[in-house]
Amino acid sequence: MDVILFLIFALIAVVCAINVVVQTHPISSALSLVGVMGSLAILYLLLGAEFIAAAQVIVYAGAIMVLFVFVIMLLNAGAETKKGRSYLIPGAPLLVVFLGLTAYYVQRLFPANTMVTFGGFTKGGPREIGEALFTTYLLPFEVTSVLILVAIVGAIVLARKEIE
Amino acid sequence: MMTAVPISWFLTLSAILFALGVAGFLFRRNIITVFMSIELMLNAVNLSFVTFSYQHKEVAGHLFTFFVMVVAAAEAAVGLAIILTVFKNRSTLNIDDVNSMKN
Amino acid sequence: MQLWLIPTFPLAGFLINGIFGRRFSKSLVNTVAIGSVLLSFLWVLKTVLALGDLNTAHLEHYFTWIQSGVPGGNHYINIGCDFAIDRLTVVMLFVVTGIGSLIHIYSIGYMAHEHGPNFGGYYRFFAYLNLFMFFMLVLVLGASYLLLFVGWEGVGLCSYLLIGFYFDKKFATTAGNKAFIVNRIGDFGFSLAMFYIFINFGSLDFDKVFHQAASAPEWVLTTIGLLLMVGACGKSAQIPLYIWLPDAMAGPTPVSALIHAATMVTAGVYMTARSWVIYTHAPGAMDVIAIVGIATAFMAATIGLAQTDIKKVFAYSTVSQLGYMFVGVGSGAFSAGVYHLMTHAFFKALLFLGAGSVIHALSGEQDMRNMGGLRKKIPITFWTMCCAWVAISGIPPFSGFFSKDAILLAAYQHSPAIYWIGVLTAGLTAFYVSRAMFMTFFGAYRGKAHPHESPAVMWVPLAILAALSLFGGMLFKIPEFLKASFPAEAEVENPMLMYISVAAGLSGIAIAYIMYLAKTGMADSLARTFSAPYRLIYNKYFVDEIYDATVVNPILGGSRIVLWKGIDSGVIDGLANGIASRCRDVGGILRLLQSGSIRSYASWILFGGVVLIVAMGLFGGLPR
Amino acid sequence: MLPDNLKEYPVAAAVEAFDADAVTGGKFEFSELTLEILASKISSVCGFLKYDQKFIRLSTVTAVDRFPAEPRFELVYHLHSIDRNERLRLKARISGADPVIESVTGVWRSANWYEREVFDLFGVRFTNHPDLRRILMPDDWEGHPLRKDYPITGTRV
Amino acid sequence: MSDLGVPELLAETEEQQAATGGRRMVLNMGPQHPSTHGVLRLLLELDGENIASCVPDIGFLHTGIEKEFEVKNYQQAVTLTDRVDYLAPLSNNLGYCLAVEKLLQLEIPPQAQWMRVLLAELTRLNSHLVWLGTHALDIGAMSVFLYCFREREEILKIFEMFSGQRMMTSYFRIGGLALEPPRGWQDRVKRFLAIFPSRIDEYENLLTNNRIWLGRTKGVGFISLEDMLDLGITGPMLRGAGLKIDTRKDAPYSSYEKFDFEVPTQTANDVFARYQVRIEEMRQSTRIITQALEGMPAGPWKADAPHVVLPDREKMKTQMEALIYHFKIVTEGFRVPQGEVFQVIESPRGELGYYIVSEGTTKPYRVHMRTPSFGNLQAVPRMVEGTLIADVIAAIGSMDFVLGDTDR
Amino acid sequence: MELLDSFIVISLIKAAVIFGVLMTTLAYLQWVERKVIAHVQVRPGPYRVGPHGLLQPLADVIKLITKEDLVPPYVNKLPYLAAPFLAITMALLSISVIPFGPEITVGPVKTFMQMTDLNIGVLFILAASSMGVYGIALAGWASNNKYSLIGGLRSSAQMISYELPMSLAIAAPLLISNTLSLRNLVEAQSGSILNWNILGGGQIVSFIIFIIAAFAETNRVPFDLPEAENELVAGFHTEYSSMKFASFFMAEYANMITVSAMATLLFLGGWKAPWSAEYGSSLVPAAIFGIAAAVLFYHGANAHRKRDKLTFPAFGAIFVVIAAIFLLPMVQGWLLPLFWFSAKTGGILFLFMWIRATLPRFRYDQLMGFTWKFLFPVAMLNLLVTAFLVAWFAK
Repeated sequence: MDVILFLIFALIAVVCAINVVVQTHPISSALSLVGVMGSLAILYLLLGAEFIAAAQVIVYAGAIMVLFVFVIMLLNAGAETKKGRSYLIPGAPLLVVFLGLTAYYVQRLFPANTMVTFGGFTKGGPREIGEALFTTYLLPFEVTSVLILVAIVGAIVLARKEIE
Repeated sequence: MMTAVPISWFLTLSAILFALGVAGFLFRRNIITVFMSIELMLNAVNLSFVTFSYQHKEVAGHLFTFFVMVVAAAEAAVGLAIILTVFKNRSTLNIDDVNSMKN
Repeated sequence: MQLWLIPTFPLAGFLINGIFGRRFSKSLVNTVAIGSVLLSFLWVLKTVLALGDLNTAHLEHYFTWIQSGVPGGNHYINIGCDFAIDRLTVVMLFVVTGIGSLIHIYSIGYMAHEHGPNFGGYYRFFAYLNLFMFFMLVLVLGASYLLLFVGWEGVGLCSYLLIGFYFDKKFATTAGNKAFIVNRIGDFGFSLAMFYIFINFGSLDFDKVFHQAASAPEWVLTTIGLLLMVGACGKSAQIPLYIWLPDAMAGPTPVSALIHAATMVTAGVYMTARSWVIYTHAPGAMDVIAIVGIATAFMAATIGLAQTDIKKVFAYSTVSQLGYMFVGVGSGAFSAGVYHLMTHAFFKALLFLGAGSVIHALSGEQDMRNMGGLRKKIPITFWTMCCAWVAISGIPPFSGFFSKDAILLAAYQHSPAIYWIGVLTAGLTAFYVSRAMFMTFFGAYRGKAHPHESPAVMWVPLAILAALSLFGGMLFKIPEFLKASFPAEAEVENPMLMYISVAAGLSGIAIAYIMYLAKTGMADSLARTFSAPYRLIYNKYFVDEIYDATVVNPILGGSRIVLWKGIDSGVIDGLANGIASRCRDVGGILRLLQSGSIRSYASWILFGGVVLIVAMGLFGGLPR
Repeated sequence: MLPDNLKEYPVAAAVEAFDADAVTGGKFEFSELTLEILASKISSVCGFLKYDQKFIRLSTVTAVDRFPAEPRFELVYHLHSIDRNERLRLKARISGADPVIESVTGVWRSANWYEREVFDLFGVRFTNHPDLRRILMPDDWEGHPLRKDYPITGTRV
Repeated sequence: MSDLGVPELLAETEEQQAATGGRRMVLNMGPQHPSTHGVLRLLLELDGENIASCVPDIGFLHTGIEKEFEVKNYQQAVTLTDRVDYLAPLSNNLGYCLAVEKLLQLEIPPQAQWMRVLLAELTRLNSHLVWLGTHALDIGAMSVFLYCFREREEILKIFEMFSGQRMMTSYFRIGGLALEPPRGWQDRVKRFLAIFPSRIDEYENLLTNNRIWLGRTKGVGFISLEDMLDLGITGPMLRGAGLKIDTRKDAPYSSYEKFDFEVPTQTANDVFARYQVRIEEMRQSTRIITQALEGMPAGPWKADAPHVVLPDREKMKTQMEALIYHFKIVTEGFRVPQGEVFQVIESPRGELGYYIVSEGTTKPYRVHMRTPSFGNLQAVPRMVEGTLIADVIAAIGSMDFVLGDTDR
Repeated sequence: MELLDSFIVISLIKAAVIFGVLMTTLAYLQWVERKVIAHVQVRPGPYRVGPHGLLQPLADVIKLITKEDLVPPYVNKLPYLAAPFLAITMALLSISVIPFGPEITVGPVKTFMQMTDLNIGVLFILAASSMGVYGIALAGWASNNKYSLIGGLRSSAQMISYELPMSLAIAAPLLISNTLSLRNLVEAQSGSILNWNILGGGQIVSFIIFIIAAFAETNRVPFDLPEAENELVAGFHTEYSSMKFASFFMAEYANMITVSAMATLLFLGGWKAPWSAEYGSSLVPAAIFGIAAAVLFYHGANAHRKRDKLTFPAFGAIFVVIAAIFLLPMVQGWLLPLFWFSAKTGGILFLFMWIRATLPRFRYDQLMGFTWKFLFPVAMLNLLVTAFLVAWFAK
C-alpha cells in the first residue's frame, strides 16, 4: 500500500518537475511546480509530517505559487525566447555526474533495511512542532519573523510606483 | 507484497528533484522560471529533511523544513518584487539580458 | 505577590499613551497616565500590607534572562529577571510611587496649556513620565546589579528625553545631551564595578554577592566600592560629575521635581545603601564617599547663595542635599541617608512644585529679581512653600530636622571635621532657601506678568506634600524601620550637636531676613565688597569652563589632528587603498571567470558541488 | 457694420469697438441678439467675447445649410454668460465651395465635439482643430447627412 | 463613431511603450458593457488598474433626428423629440414646443402652462429615479435599483393616464396639451406625492451614510469648476460644483417664476456631491409638483389660435369654420413666420436648447438640439484619467447621460 | 480485511449521500438566494416554474447542461478547461472533512456524520481553500480576455490578502479549544450557548473578522470585485458558458456553504443546541414546523385563491408529519443535531444573501486597504489577546 502510494506520487512529482523544466511558458511551469508540491505534500503525510504537509499546501502551493502566478499574469509574460548562449554543454554532463554520484552514495549510506511505513512516525503533528518551535527553536523562529518583516518592507520599497 | 518503502528511495527522489531544479536553473532563460527552479530545489531539500526526521524519529527536520518555507516566502516576496522592477526598467524577462553586473 | 505588576502599570500607561496618545483627548491621556501610577501605588500598598514585617527580603523569580555557559562551569552566567522587596525597597517604593503620583496629578495643571513642539507635547510628556516611573521601579525592585542597571540606564534615558522635552529649543537639547554624556562617565564606572563583581563573585544577584562579600579581601571590596561610587556620583550629581543637574532644569518643572529632586538622583544613594555590605567591609571607600559628599554639599550650597533663577537655586540645593545623603551613607549611617532621601523627596519636590506654581502663576517668569510680594497673590503656594522652607532649614520638629540631624550625628562619629562643615552647610542652606523665599514672596512685586493662583489639581498635591514635609519626619522613623536592613549601624545620642545644627539653621534664616527684608541694600553692597568671591560663586566656580578647557577641548583637538588627519587619513586610508588596488589587480585576472550571467555562476557552483562530492568520496568518510 | 438699432446693446457695441470690420450685421428678434461675424475673424471675436465680455460658456456650435444660396453655410454659435445671465448668437457665413473656418477650440474646449459634429454632418472643415474626425457617423461614411442635397432616405449601408 | 480598432491617438510609439515598461493595456469598455448605459464606448489605456488615458467614442445610436425634422411639419415633429432623451421625453417636448410657440408668438393659457410644469417635474423625477437606480447598481447596490423602478412605475402610470402612453407620450403640443387632462388625475398625483418623500428617505437610508457608498463616491470624479465650464458641462454636475445655475430660475419659462423652489448646490464637486444634488432636486421637484397640483388654475388647456391648434372634436362637427381649420392643419400643417429662435430649458440632465430656423413654411428649415448629454460627455476623459477602473464607473454614472440624447 | 471493507463501503455510502444532498442544496441555495433577494427588493422572484418557482433550479440545470459548450478561439486550452474543474474540486474537497453531527448508530454500524475526521481538519480546509484561488486565477488568465485577466488578478490578490485575517481569526477559537480537529472543536463547545466560542470564548471579534474574510474569500458582495459585472462585465468567467460556467457557479455556492459550516463549527457550537435538552431544546424543531403547519392550515381555510384551498393544507399536513418525525425518539439522535447544524449554517447563508441585497461594492484599493490596514491588525490583536488570556487561564 505504502509502496504504491509512494510510487504514484513520486512519479507525479518527477513528471511535474520535468515539466517545470521543459515547458516554455512560465505559467505551465508554475502549474507543474504546484503539482510537484502537491505530491510532495502527500509524501510528507506518508512520512508522518502532518503539519508540514498542510503547511506545504497552504504556504507553498497556496501562497508562494499564487504569488508567482500573479506576477506572471501581471507581467503578461509570454513564452521565452531562444536568445543568449545555452548551458546545455557544460551543464548536462555535470548534472548527470552529480545525480549519479548522489544516488550512489545515498544507496550506500542508507542500506535498504531502513523502511518507511505510514504511521511509523507520529510526532509530526502541529502540537509537537509547536512545542519544539516555541522552546528549543524560539530564537530562530523569532529571527525568521524579523526576516519576514524585512522582506515585507523590502518588497514594498521595491514595488513602489515611483522611487524618489 | 512489500508494504514499506526503503528510506533511500525518498532520498533518491529528493536528489532527482534537486537535479531537475538545477537543470531548470541552468537551461531556462526566463527569470521567473529560474526562480521557480530554485523553489523546486528547496522543495527537494525539504523532502530530505523530512525523511531524515523520520529516520531519526526527531521533529527537528520538520522545523528546518518549516524555516525553509518561511524563508522561501520571504524570498519570493522580495524576489518577485525585484523581477517586477527589472521588468519595469528593461521590459524583458530574459535572464541573459540582465547583465549589468558585467563590466 | 505579583511584584511585576508594580512597574507594569506605568509601562502599560506609557505604551498606551505613547502609541495612541496622539489621538486621545487630554483627559483620556490624564486618566491613563495617572491611573497607571495610582494603580502602581495601590499595588505597592497592597503588597506591603500583605507581606508583613519584611525582616527578610521577599524574592520573586520570573524568568531566566541571560544564560551562558555550562551550569557549574567556570564562566557560567545565569541572570534571572528577579524582583525583590525588603524594607529599604519599601521606603523607596513609597517615595517613588507616592510622590510620583502627586507630581503626575500636579502636571495636569502645569502642562494644561502645553502643546509642545508639533502639538504632540502633552501625551508625550505623560508617556515619558510613565516610562520613567517604570524604569525607576525596575531600578528599585531589581534583585541584581544588572537589573538595577537596566532601571538605572532607563531612568537616564527618560531624564534625557524629559530634559530635552522642548526639543525645538537649543538650550534644552544641549542640557539633555549634557546630562546624558556626563552620566555615561558614571555609568562607565558602574559597568566596571559590575564586571569586577562578576569576576570575583560569579554572580550579580544581591544576595549571592553580599553573601560572599564578607569573606572577600578588602582591596577587592574597596575597588568595587569606589567604582560603584563613580556610578553613584554620576547619577546623584556629586563632585565632579554634578554639572549636569543644574542644566537639567531646562525640562518642565514637574520633571525637575520628580526626576531631578525626588527620585532619580537619589538612585545613587539608594545603590550605595543597597551595597552597604560591601561598603562596611571597605572603610576606605566609605571615607572617600563621605569626603566627596561633604565637599559637594558645601560647594553647591555656596553656589546656591548667589543664583537668581528660582529653579537654579533649588537645583543647587538639591546637589547640596544629595551631598548630605552621601555624607550619611559615607559615615556608615545608611539609614540616615535613606531617611534624608525620603524627607528631601518631600520638601524638595514641594519646593520645585511650588516654584513651578510660581512660574506658572507668572506665566513662565523664572528670575527671582522679577518677583516679590507674591505672598498675597498666590497664598496657597506661599503657605505650602513655607512648610518646605521650615523643613529644609532643619527647624524642629519638621521633617528635615530629623534626617539632617541623624546624618550630622553620624558624621560627628565619623569625623568631627565633616560635622562642622556640615553644620556650616546647614546654615548656608537655611540662608539661601530663606533668600529665595524672601525674594519671591515678600517685599514689593517687581514683575510685569499678572499673577494668578494655580488650579486645584496643582495645589492639592502641594498641600499633601506640605503636610508630609511638616510631619513626615515624625511619622516615618526610617532609621528604626530600617534597623533590620542595616544591622551594622551603631546608635548614638548627642543632644548638644542637635542644638548646634538647629542654631545654624535659625541663624541662616535670620541673616537672610536681615539682608533681604530688613536692609534690602545690604546684599548688593556685600556682593560689591566681596566681588571676587561673589563672582566665583555666581559663576559656579567656573567648573564648566574648567572642564571645557581641560577635558573637552584637548579631546576635540587631539581627535581632529591626531586621529582624523594623522591616523585615519594617513595610515588607515593609505593601507586600505593600497590593499584595494592590489586586490583590483588580482581581481582583474579573476574577473575573467565572472561572465555576469547568473547561469554561468550556477554552472560553477554545480561544478564545485560535484568536485566536493568526488573529493569526499575519495578522501572523506563516504563509503566506497 | 453694426446696424444702428443694435448700438444700444452693450455687447454689440463692445464687439463693434473691439473690431469694427468683424461685424457684418446683426438683428434682435424674439429678445435674442444675433451678431453676424466675418468668418475669418470668428476666433478672435470669440476670444474677446469670452475673456472680455465674460461669455464663459459656449452653449453650442451648429450650422445651417442654405443650399443652393451662396455663401452656403451659416455657422451658428450660441454663447452664454453666467455672470450677466445673457445669451448671444454669433453667425458666420462661409462658401459652399471651400467650407473652411477657424476652430474656436482654442477659446472653449467644449467646441471640440460640436465642431466635429458640424464637420461630420455638414462637411465644414475647421482649421487648428485638435482632433477633426467624424463623431457620429462611422469613419468610412461618405457624404454629410445634414446637407440639404443629401437625400432624406439616405443610402443603403 | 470609429471602427472597433484602437484609434491612432492611442497607438504609442515604441519608446513610449518602453517608458511605461510595456505594461499598458488598452481596454475597450463598451459599446456593449453593463455600465456604459447604452452604447457608449470608452477606450481606456490602463496601467495596472489605473486609467492612463481615456477616449470616449459615441455615435452608435445616431438616428438622424435633426435631418428628419426637416421633412416633418411642425406639429408632427413633436413625436421626434420624445425619442431624443427617452428618459425625459416631456422635457424635450416642452423645449421644442416653447421654441415654436416663441416663433409663432403664441400665448399659452395658464392651465396648460402649469400642467406642463407639473409633468415636466414628474419627468425630472422619472429621469432621476432611473439615474439613481442605475448609478447605485453600477456601484453594486442592487436593491436601490428595484426600489427606484417601483416609484418610476407609478410615474409612468401617471403618464399613461394622461396620454395613453408610458414613455413616448408626446403630450405637450404646440399651443398647449395633446389631450384634456383626464378625470381623477389629481387623486393619482396626490397619492404619488403622499408616498414619494418617504421613499426618497428610504434611498438615502440605504446610501447616504453607507460607508462603502461614501468610499466609492467621495472624492471620486473630481473636475474643477473652470474645467467644467470650459468643457461645457451643465446641469446637476455644475450645481454639484457650487455654481447656482438653473434655467428655471435664470430665464424662467412656462411660468416657473410663479413656483417656489430652491436650487440645491454642493461644493465638493465629486460623485457624492452630484448624488446629493440630485436627491435634493427630487425633493424640490416634489415641492413644485405639490404647488402645481394645489394651485392649478382653471381654464382652457390649449391656446386660442385656431390656425395652429386643432379644434375640439365637438366643434369640428358643429362649426364649419372649425372643420376648415381642422382640414387645413391636418393636411398641410400651419405656417410659421420666418425667423430663428434658441429656446433653452432645464432638462434633468442640464441645459437643453432647441435652435429652430424657420423659412415661413410648414416645415422647420433646420432644427438643432443642444442636448445636455452631448455637452457633458466631453468631460469624461478629464474626469477619469488617473483614477481606477471602478472610479470610471462611478464617474460616468454620476454624469447621468443618455446615449439617445448624445447621439440624436 | 473485513474492517477495511466496511470502512470503504461506509465511506462510499456517506460520500454518495453527502454528494447528493450537497448538489441539491447547491441548486436550491441558488433558488433561495433569488427568492430572498427578490423579497428584499419587493418583487416575487422566480415564480413560473413549479409552485413559487420551486422547480426553477431544475430548469436551470437542464438549461446549463444543454447549452452549447463554447470554447472561444485564442484561449489557452488546457488551463481554460482545467480552471472550472479545479475550482469546483477544491470547493467540494473541503466539505469532506466537515462534520454535520455526532457519532450515530445506523443499524449495526456506528459512524460519524462526516466523511472523514482528520485531526488537522482545520488545516485541511485552509489548504483546500487556498488552492481554490488557482481556479479563478487561471480562468482569468486563460480566457485571453482583458476583463477576465483583471478579474483573475484581482481575485488572486484579494484571496491571498483575505486569507491572512481569516486564518488569524480561525486560530483564536482553535487556541481556546486546543485542537485542530473540527469534531473535537465542537465537542469542546458543548453545553449551552454560553459555551460556544462566540460567547463563552469571547470570540465575537474573530467571528466578525471571519465572516468578513469569508465574504471576500467567496467573492461575495461587497467584495465581489473579481466578477464585478458593472466594471468587468463578468470578470474571470466572462468567457465561460454552459457547464463550465455552472462549475464556477457551483464552486461559489459550495464555498459559501463551506465557510458557513466553518463559522458554525468554529464559533457557533456546531450541531449543539443552544440550550440543553432538559429545557426543551429538542422540541424546538417540532414546534417550528408545527407552527408553520398551523399557519398554513389557517391560510388554507381563508384562502384568497382557489388552489390555495388545496395546496396550503397539503403542505401543512407535510409539515405536521415532519414535526412528528422530530418528536420520534429513535431519530432524534441524529435528526436534531442535523437540524441545529443546518439552522445555524442556514442563518449565516441568509446573512450572505441579505448583505448582497443591501450593500454596494468596494473599490479595489479600498478593499486591499481594508484588509491590510484594518482587518489584519485587528485580527492580529485579537489573536494576541486571546493567546494571552488562554495562557493566563491555563496557568
